[in-house]
Amino acid sequence: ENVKIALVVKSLGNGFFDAANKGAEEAAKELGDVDIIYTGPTKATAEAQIEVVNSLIAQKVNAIAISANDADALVPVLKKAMERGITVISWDSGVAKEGRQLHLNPSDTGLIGETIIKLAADYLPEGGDVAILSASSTATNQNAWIDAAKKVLPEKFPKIKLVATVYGDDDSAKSTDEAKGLLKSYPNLKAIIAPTTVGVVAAAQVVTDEKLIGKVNVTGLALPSEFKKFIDNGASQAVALWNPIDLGYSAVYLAHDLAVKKEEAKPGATLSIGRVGKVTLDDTNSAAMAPPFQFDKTNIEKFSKIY
Amino acid sequence: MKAFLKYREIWLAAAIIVLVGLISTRFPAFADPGNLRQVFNDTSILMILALGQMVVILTRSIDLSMASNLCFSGMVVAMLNAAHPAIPIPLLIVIALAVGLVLGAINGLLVWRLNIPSIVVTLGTLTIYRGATFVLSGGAWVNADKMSPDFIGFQRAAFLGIPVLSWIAILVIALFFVLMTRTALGRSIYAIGVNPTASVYTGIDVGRTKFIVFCISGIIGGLAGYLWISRYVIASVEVANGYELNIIAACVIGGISIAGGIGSVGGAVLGALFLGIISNALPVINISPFWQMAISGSAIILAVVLNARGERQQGRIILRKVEAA
Amino acid sequence: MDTTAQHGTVKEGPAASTPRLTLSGISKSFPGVRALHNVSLSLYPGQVTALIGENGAGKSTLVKIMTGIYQPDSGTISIDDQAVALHSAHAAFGHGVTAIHQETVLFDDLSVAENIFLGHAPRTRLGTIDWRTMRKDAREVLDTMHAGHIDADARLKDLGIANKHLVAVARAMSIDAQIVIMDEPTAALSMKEIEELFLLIEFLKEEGKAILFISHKFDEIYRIADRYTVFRDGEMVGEGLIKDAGQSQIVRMMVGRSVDHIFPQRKAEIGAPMLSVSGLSHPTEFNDIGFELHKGEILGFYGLVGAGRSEVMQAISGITRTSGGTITLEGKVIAPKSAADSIEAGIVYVPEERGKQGVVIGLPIFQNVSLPSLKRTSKSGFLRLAEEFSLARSYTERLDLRASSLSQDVGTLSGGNQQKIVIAKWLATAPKVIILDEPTKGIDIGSKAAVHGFMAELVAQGLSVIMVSSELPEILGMSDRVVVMREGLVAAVYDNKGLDAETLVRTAAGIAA
Amino acid sequence: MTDIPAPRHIPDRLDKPFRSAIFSWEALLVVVAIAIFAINSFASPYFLDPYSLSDLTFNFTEKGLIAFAMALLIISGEIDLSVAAIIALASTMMGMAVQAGAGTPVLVLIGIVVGLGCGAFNGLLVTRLGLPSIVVTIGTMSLFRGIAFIILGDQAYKGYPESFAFFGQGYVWWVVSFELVLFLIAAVVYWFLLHRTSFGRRVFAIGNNPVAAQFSGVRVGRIKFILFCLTGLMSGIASVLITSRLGSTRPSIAQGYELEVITMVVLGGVSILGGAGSIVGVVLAAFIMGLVTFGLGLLNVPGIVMSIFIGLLLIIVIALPIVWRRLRGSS
Ligand SMILES: Nc1ncnc2c1ncn2[C@@H]1O[C@H](COP(=O)(O)OP(=O)(O)OP(=O)(O)O)[C@@H](O)[C@H]1O
Ligand SMILES: Nc1ncnc2c1ncn2[C@@H]1O[C@H](COP(=O)(O)OP(=O)(O)OP(=O)(O)O)[C@@H](O)[C@H]1O
Ligand SMILES: [Mg+2]
Ligand SMILES: [Mg+2]
Repeated sequence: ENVKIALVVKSLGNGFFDAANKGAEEAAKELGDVDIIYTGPTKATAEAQIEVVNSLIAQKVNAIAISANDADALVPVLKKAMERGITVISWDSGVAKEGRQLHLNPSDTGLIGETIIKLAADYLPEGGDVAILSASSTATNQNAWIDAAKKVLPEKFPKIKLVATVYGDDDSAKSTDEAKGLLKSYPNLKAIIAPTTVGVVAAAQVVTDEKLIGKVNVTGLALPSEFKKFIDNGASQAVALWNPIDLGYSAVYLAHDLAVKKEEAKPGATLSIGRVGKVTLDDTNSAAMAPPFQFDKTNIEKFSKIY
Repeated sequence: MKAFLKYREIWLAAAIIVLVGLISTRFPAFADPGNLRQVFNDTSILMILALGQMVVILTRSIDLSMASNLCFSGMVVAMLNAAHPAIPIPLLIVIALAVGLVLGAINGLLVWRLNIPSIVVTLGTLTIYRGATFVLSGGAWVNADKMSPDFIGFQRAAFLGIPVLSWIAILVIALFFVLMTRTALGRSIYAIGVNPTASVYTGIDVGRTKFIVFCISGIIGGLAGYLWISRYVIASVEVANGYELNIIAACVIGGISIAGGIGSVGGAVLGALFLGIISNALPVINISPFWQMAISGSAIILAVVLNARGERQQGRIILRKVEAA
Repeated sequence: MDTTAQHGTVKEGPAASTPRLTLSGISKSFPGVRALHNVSLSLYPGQVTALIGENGAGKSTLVKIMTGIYQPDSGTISIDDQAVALHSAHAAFGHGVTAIHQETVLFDDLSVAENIFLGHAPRTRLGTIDWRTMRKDAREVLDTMHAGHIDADARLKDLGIANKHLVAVARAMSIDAQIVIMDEPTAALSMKEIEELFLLIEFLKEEGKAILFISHKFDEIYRIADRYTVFRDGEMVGEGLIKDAGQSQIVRMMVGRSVDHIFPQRKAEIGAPMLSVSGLSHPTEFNDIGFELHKGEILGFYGLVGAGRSEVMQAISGITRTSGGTITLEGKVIAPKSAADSIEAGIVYVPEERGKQGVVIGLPIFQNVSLPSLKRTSKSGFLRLAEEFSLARSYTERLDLRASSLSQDVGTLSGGNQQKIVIAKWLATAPKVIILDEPTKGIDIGSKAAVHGFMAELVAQGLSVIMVSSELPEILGMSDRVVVMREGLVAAVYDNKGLDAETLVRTAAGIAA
Repeated sequence: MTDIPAPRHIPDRLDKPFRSAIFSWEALLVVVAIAIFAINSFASPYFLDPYSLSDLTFNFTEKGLIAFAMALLIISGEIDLSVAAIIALASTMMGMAVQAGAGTPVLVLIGIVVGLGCGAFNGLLVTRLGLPSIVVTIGTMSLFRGIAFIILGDQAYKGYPESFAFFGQGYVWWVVSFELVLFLIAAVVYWFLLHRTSFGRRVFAIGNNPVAAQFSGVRVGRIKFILFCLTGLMSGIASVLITSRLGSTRPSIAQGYELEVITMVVLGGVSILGGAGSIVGVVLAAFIMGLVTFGLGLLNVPGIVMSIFIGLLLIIVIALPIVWRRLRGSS
């Protein structure tokens, strides 16, 4: 009997997660005895994700690897899953410590926070006003990155002034409105930082529409395939992201190792993630996969064909 | 009564002016003609949708499926555009209208032929149409990347200094104005709302008129589908999720009576504009976005209270001396 | 216009020419009810045919078939000897059939002109509605009807009820219909408006229209009709020229027995004051209303429609808020804030608009009857069905209700039978004072007698009754005293001894004697 | 006096209980429920498992609790679209109380009282000012959730006491959850209230003809107010359950629940126009919706595709009796 590993995502249809699924399938093939169940709600809410997890528990899957819509709300149901003998890990967007055996960060939180500011600062030698357009106000990972960014600002980028943080809820219409509001309220705005693949596209489109290319730089985390256009037209100088394929691959690899090889997830443990390398768990049982990777005019063409 | 109706719209217009005034005390540039033009443009889609919803509400029905229709039609044209960028935009718009019409006609047929209350029918199709979008697209999004420059650029092109999107809204407003005040269909729509039984006795085919009304809101949904997708340059299953309530809220603020028969094109447009201004203004006057929801909620409640005040019947006056006084 | 008609002489119509409209073998059933069975009817140009029958005989159903609202199960309709199919109200118009229906059915929020022309408005060359021509035409139609005082631009809801009826007639005229049907057009009108309506009917006769006139009032029928057709239980049981038939003959056909409607004789045993009202006022509807009602008394309230009688009664029963005045019941001042309060205190109001205020369509008969008495039929909030059934049975059977079971939806009853339910439900609360607003509006002669008999019984048991009525014979026949209201004020109070109709009409209309 | 012949006897009811039971709405729902249950058991080997069946109930218990009160409200001719927003606001208030160190009993009390308060607010607007409820509650829906957003912003409340977890996660006996028990108790209570008390009778009367009901001595305003309060109360209770089940509060909690609750009520045969409906129907509809979503979930069908099934089910189940009547009528 094959090992059933469920890859639960925040919402279906998102190109980022579809890419992660590719990686998951790749890992499954490599591991041989694994069936992947790629699932998630269509609307990115915790309640909907709980129903999905409940049905996975009923199907007696061997492992659940989840990118959570809410760090806390999913804890009870994931605990129940663990009680029924299911291996639970979180990846990408984490779950509080009690609700999973380990969490795989796509990258180091502090590093991401620093990177998104650096992406803006690199093109603002004189400094200036920047604003953040985030996803939903409840998104765990975005909030962690923004906190990290705020922390490094005073020491490393004293000339950069963060004037506002707004939320587009990963909804393109809302993100568009918020981006427009930013441009109106802060006429001196030099950059919009959107650490979310939906928000960054919306912001870049707004900057293009308002003919502010060259005046306002859009940056943040973006999928090259979705974002190439805005690097090409100059609305954005550079964005960053990690490789979602690797992320999906690693998540499945870890879940498999915990479920089948009965590896133990404990602080300090070092676990293998196949072709991607090795990770070491910190004292919250979290690990970071790889540093974020930067895309600009020089390489976007190539990567837009991959993910 | 005619004068009274105008009265109501004048009130709403006054409220809007006051609102703009208040905002410009905190953010002077808001009242610039250029900015107001942009607010109009930003609100165009909501205005168009509110007009489509208005004709439905006037007949004592409701269309909860408009946002889902928008989502589905938008996805169809986005996918078509992605697959065949050569299809000219006018043809795509016609396709969007046609798809919207079909979805509207399904609602209309169920309401007309099976006599199911419209709120039930459209509560059902609300989820069905959105689900169908998922099935159609396999859940995948269509991104800016896959859309042709014309697809995105059409509504942004300026004509006489005003974007095409705004022109489309103006055209739709004009069409609805003629429809509601100058055509037999428009008058039948009012009559049905005022008194459905009397309408039957008057020879109006109530069922068929409701069918037509749903077709209209369907077409509007289709049009808004294209406009929405090309404006926000992403087509996904979540497009305009929950937006049906904004559309209804715009109608309500515009003084369209949910009990049917009362309301006007001007009201719907102003109602949409009111909501548009609020959502436009909040970010610029530095009110935390978290206040936005509570503020628009309060605005809706206030508008209903005021409208109800206006609608409240004076009662017929029997006493001479009161009449004289 | 022929002035002789105004004096109530019936002209011999054009000698039984060919009928304009003929119905033959029409049958129509509703689930569980055979409303019409193989009925026939002919309407002749320039003649008024009266359609007569008990409540539920099928009159309104026939009207709806003739106007395309219902489709008959079988039978044929021909107009000018041509068989026609009336699929919809629109098709009926096309064949020149128009109706003023039993319930006033027009559009309150639309203008008078639009009410007249909705569905056949004049168009511009572009095909859009020509508002200017429409207003002009509306004014013309109203003028030809001597109703020029009605403003074509006014909203219908701002008109008085009589004027609304005139608008309904104007609509019928504007369609240039050859066949005009009027289903109880006088039920909501008082003397003055009825006279105006009769003038109009005469006018229509002159124009050669074929008219069907439905009414339960024999004086009207004898006044205006040329021919009659009688229905009983959905079948046609007689027809002929009205001048050849006596009233008792027609009534016998109608109910299958003889009914001689004489108002019940009562020994006036009027006791102590029961209810006294003084200074009762309302900002817009009435002012300084005062009267006294005694135990065992029937107090009539007369006035023209719109005089404000109903509003006063609704204020006494807590439905309308007052701006001043006191109500005293058995020496205790009461201030009911809702119908519930007044019912508890022992005053019940039987409203006049049965469809809107009286019956709860959608609920079965027994639940309608028990609704105001739920406190008595239930026990600490829990329902007791047996109590409800027995309560409903005792009152409906006394009123000779025609229904197949007590669990039948009241919506399936005819108008008159619904009225019986309305009366039954408030009687069942065992009140001290009962206010009946137009209690016999739209009910047939047999049931009318039953209601009157019942009222007599009630006062004999020591109840006090207020009867609001616009029917003079009823007022004169039943009341001990009569309060006349005019424009929101009490115009006079008369003792009903040797009181004559003329005094009442003059007082109500404000014409000095 | 006129001779009135002996009164005709009118029977209580025309006896067709068997026929009417067979063609009743509830019977249709029972058939649908059994069919779906059977299909589920065939389609997935995991379905017929006590733990699965127990988990299944969580898909509808909270919404179902609100649906009972909503059913009464809709029967009376009103509607409440703000129920999900009430959940969010009540949950937020509970979260604030937790921060202030409140214990479980206080939390439950706060959830219920806030729900009741929101319901009363809706009720006042509708009955006192005579506003249409659909519009009022579209407004309060934004207002209530908006307040939750103002308070919480991008934060979350957590740290609910251990004992608080029982309401949404606890089991009374074996696999029978506390939520399920509460749902069944509420079903019985509401059944009595609607079908066996004079209050329920008045609710039906109001839904069919509010004016006539008022003239008949029914205190229409008061009853509607009570119904809004009940709906708020049930939303408050649901809020306690959901908050306990999630163990945390976000302002976006329970988003979109209002339409699911209304779908449940309508599927249960309650007339959206008011005046008709039954609690048994609502219970069956709750089970059906739970069965459909859970069954399809076992097959890993995405939620949005399930919603197609729910939408179709809604329209088909409502259309069936109409089509059936028409077919019978024409033959
Ligand atoms: N829509 C309907 N559904 C079921 N039964 C109906 C319907 N309409 C009328 N009926 C029944 O048909 C019969 C005839 O009703 P109709 O309204 O034609 O009587 P009517 O002669 O106009 O009485 P009234 O003098 O009281 O107005 C009655 O028994 C009535 O209950
Ligand atoms: N302007 C109007 N518009 C609509 N309906 C009216 C109007 N005037 C009168 N009516 C209706 O006509 C009927 C009688 O009117 P109203 O109640 O004012 O008369 P009344 O003198 O109080 O009593 P009643 O005619 O009942 O004996 C009622 O059904 C009322 O609703
Ligand atoms: Mg009739
Ligand atoms: Mg009256």
